[in-house]
Amino acid sequence: MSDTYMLEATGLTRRYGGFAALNNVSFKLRQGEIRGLIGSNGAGKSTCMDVLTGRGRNQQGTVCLNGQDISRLSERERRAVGLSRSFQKTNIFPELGIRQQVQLAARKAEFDNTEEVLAELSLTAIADRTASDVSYGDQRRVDLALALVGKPKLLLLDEPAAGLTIEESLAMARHLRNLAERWKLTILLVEHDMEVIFAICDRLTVLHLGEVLTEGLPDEVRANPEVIRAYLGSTFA
Amino acid sequence: MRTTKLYAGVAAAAFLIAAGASSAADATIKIGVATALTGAYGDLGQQVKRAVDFAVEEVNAKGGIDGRKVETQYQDTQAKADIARQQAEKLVNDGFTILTGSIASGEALGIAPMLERWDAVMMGTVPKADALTGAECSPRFFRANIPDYADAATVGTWLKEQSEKKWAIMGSDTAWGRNSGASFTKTASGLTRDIVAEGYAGLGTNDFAPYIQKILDSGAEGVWVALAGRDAINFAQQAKQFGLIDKLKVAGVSFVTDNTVKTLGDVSKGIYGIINYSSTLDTPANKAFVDAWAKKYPGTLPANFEGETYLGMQVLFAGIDKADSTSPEDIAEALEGIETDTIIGKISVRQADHQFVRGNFFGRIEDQDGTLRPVVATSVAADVAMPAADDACKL
Amino acid sequence: MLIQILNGLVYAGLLYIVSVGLVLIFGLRRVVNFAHGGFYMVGAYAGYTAAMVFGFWGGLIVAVLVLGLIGILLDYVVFRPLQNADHMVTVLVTFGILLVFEDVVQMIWGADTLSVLAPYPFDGTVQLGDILFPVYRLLVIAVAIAVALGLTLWLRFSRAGLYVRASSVDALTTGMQGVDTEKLSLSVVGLGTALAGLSGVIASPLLALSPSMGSSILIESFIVVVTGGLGSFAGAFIAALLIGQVHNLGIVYVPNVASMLPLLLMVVVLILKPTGFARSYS
Amino acid sequence: MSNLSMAAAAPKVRTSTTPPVLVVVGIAVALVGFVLPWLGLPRNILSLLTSASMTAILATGVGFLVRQAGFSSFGHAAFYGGAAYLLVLMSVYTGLSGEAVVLLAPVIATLAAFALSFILLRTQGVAFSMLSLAIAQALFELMMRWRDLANGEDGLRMRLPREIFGLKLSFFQKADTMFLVSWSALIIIIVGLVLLSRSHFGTLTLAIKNNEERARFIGFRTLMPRAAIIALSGLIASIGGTLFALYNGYITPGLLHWSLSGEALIIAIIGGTRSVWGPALGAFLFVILRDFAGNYTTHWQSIVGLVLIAVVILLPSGASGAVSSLVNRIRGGRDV
Amino acid sequence: MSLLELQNVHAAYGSARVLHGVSLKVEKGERVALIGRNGVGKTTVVNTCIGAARLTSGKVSFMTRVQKPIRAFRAARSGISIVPQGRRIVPGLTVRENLLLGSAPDRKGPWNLEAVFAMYPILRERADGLGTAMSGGQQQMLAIGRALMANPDLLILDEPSEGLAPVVVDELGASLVRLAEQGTAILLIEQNFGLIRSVGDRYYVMAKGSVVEDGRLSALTAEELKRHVSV
Repeated sequence: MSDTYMLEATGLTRRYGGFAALNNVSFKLRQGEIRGLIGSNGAGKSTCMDVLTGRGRNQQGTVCLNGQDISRLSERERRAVGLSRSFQKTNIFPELGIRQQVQLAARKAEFDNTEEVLAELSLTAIADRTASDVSYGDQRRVDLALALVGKPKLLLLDEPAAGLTIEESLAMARHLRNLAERWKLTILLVEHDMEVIFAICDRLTVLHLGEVLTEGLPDEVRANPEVIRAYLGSTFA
Repeated sequence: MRTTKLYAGVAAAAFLIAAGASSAADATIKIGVATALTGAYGDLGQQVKRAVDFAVEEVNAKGGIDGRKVETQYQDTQAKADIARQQAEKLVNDGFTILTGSIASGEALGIAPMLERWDAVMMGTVPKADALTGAECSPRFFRANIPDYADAATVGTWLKEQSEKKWAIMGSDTAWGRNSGASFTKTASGLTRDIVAEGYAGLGTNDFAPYIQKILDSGAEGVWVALAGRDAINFAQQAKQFGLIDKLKVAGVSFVTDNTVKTLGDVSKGIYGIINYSSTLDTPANKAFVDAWAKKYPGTLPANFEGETYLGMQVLFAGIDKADSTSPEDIAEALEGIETDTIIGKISVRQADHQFVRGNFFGRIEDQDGTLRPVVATSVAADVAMPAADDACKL
Repeated sequence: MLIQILNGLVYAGLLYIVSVGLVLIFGLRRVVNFAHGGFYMVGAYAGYTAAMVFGFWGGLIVAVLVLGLIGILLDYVVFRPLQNADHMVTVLVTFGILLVFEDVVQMIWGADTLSVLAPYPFDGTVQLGDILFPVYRLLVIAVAIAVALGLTLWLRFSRAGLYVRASSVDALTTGMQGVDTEKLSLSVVGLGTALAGLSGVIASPLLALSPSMGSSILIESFIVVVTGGLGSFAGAFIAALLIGQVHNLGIVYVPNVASMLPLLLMVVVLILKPTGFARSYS
Repeated sequence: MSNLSMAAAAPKVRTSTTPPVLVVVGIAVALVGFVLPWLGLPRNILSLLTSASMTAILATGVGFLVRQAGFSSFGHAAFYGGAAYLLVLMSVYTGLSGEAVVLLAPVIATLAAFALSFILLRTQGVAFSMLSLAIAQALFELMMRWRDLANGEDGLRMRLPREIFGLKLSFFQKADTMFLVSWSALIIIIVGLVLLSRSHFGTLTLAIKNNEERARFIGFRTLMPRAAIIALSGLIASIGGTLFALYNGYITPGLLHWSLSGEALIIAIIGGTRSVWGPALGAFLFVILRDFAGNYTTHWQSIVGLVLIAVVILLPSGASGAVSSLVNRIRGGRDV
Repeated sequence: MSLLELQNVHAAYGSARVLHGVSLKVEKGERVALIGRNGVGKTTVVNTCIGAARLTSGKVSFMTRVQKPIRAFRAARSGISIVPQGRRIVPGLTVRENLLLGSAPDRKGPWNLEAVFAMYPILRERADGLGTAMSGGQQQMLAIGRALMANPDLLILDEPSEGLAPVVVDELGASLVRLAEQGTAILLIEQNFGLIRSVGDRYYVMAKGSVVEDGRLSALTAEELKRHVSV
């Protein structure tokens, strides 16, 4: 049963002092699924990403990738078994050339699709420039490229469309959808831009105050009164 | 860009060649002084410089040596052995093949083995390490001052007249400090004195209180101090505050020099010590020297290292005169076994190890003519003061 | 033994006054100030010269004021313009200042060592049990305690102290509360260098004055600051106490390795806890 | 976001923006070095250049660590002086052949650097600098205090056979011949480091320096590469120290003192750490400046201090950065 | 009199340009909402006012005085208090100290330690504990309390609802309304449209680093507002 799921997260928890940034969060992703992880600022989305990828200390819960328990693996080892992520705050190598760093990221992955990824993200023309020299939008795409290259099994994307225009966001959404199908990616996507979310996600998980508020198809979630209340506030809705 | 670089290169080369050419003339006697003009021993280097300047001016005023004027060039070593070696080599390359000026023994120990290869000769006037005229002796190195092991003989002469039975040693944790401590221990045990405490502090120690307390706790009646420069002053000042200087008999080597006395003032009064040279020496030659010194450097008297350096210069000039040559090899040969009059009397240069055979002195800091200064109390004749040459030296 | 512990306290006190100035400057400017050793030295020399006119205590006040001004100038001319540069750049500039200061001091006061007598009425000794102890040494301990106490009270209970603590952790937020953090840095760097001047004068009856005195205490105070945790006052206090004792007792019991003990202590502390004893202001 | 641009630009890794002109100039400078001893230069100039090239090797090691790992070491004298001490101590106390002694000294120093790196890597930034300073200073104190072994501050004389590697020992102690040795070593090291910085290892370590965390997230170990960089930097410094001991035949604890480490770091920064060759350039400038100043004044310390302040403030990327941008400007290119 | 005015402000972080011409104005006693999606530059507007982002062109004025150069402390001294994004409680300081940090001795008004404690009793309970040891909601109260300690004429709040439970957001909204009624002007940067609705009066919408629309919130339908903030 479990091997039909690409990702099984059970009881993810992280506390800072007495404050639980993430409290007993569980969900499962099927192979090839694109899952949206939504919630207001501070709901625990990025923390959830961190726990899934083994970033930082004090975490509880189990993470299974394709049936294999990877909870005890380091970030590096998780990448090696096919778990890759992008970051909300641009997290690249400023002194390296763009192609250079994407190639570097490809090196430890299953196979090198650097040029394809660069082209897909419209980075080919600027691929020889140093990352710190290009614009913020380009740097965001470099971050994404670092995660995408090498065809990981599971891709965690933290706000890939942040800072992009509506058109760019939607274009990116289409590309993600395309890539996921072509490369058989499973994607967990944190995003604020609901248009992106509704454009590509198969299912949504809603986090609120570090806990799962609800989970379901996009339309169900959109209509869920609890979700509306969490975002709108009760008395002022 | 390439052209700019080319011009720079040509200019540099022209400059270099011009600099090299100046060393061609050899009518003068060229003395290279590689000494510590700055750094921890900067004050000693300045003393050496004053003495060399004085000696050279004096000899040139008399028309030079055999009609040849003496010329000097200075290089700063910061008392660091590696820099000293580089600076000495630089002087030699510029034609200044008669070297002097080392302060720290390490400087001289680094230079001495190179002298033959450089075809240079060196006169040491400050470094006291035994090895310089022992295991590491060189056919081209001569020493005017008194090595550590020789101070012991002078100490013995003084110590046997002292009633104190229990002694402590406060030394610098350097070769000469350790050597001095060891030779004091040997002398003391030969005279049935006990060493009840020993402390060796690193160069540049700030706080001597733990050492002082250890000495006080040991019940010592006297303390032998082998500290120099800033360390000596730090120790003396702090020892005074702890009452050690008033309570115990204090004696030492390089501890109370003219310079430390100047700095310490009353604190230093009554401290005994080996005096390798003192301006109070009562010889006509010395009196003349002291007078002439006061003319060139008004208001000052020649200090310990100034006197010793001048002494070395006197013998060196005599050697050059005897050699009638500016060739370092000839000068070295002439210096071997030379006997000449100096400010402290007749001196001979021992063939076996190139050490000056000379008298040594013991004295104490006293108020003389209203100023505190080291005053000679015991003179030790050369045959007692300078033990036989070290067998380890093979020339 | 008791006397040796007391001696350890004297040395610790001196180290503390030097180090705490470094801590203040590091807190606000994130700079490891190599020039601090130079300030300590200049303080001693300035005090020495001013003492000839104004006496020891007058000299002390002059030195503290002069060094405070130098610090303000340093912050204005060096630290502020370089605050967005790489920290290593600023560190190297302070290193350059140290080199220049050593040379200038030698130019003005010469290479000879100078000494200063303990001022009346602290020039005598006091009977502690059956041992005589110099009163001046007790004064050094007292001054160190006064500085520690004064700084602690100032930092804990005064408005300016609150600003200093806040600014050293989060200058921007502190600025948002209406605190002119640039002006604050100016005065705190001035205070830090004034403390270097104070320590120089306080040290002068204990230690001989020479142009190299600055670099000889600099490394030891770095050890204190780093062992205590960069930017931590309490950490510096504890580290100075510990290193003072390790240093002194080391000389008494293991003289051959004594000089290595503070270094090894720092290495061990950094291995166990890379941030030193403390993390930030505490 | 189109695939059209895919055909553009063939994949080519370019680490730095070194203009080809500079490469040509570099090769020319390297070659000029080899003919210097035959130009009849005054011996002083040659011996100055010989010590400068040893300092250059040390500074290259320090600068490489800054460039490739972002660590400012205040303790590289431990490797430089450590190798020199190892060489001399082995020559005095062991019966090893001269060749073995000369080769073992840097090897042992490098192994020590590798072992120490695991302690050093627990820290970063200022703490790294201070920890490296403490370790080096502890070695200094050890050699200072362990008199029976190393003769304290008076230092030790090397005792090697009259011939090593089939050459007379004096070959290594005369400036005109030793210059060739140390210059070759410097050139080999610089060329090696340039190649290394363009290799995968160079890219990886630069990536780790830039962003250690992301390097882990793209699947790399980050401890070992950094340890290797520290060891390599230690190796370079220890080669400099080995040559120094061989050339001088005499060593003192000054070679281990923190002021030498500080000087090496200053030199590296003056020269500029963005390029591999910057620190070496800095070393030649520094040594020549100090010598020049020393000939005319005892205030070389002030001069060095003021030059340091001026360079650091006016040329943030050091002398090499200034040279690079000058070359670029002359070529009419971008000011990088 | 306008308390805060930005005229055609362009601003950047390093070389990354973020604001491309922002003009806005807050008058005495006004309640203004600055809305827009994540990443459009709302926080950069605040950062520009405190010098944390670099003003490349345009003018920033506090109390009609043009600021040049812009320094964080001048905003506070001109009566503008900021509740920054992420609260920025100063580590190592107690709750009381964090509050005292905000007080401005030369500005008179109803707010002092007692008044803040009265409004948020939990802060009194935790007064001597570390500010950073409290929960997100409590920290938000502390940040607001700290800003009020200066008795500001204008309170700028950057996403105060972030990470708060709905019930807490409701309370927050109510207390902001009370403040506004006492005469404090408010500039609210928010995505929670419940909060925007309850507190705001006028609004500016930002997109891609510039202000694209402004008006009265009462003229905006819930759907329109939702589109502007998209959660």
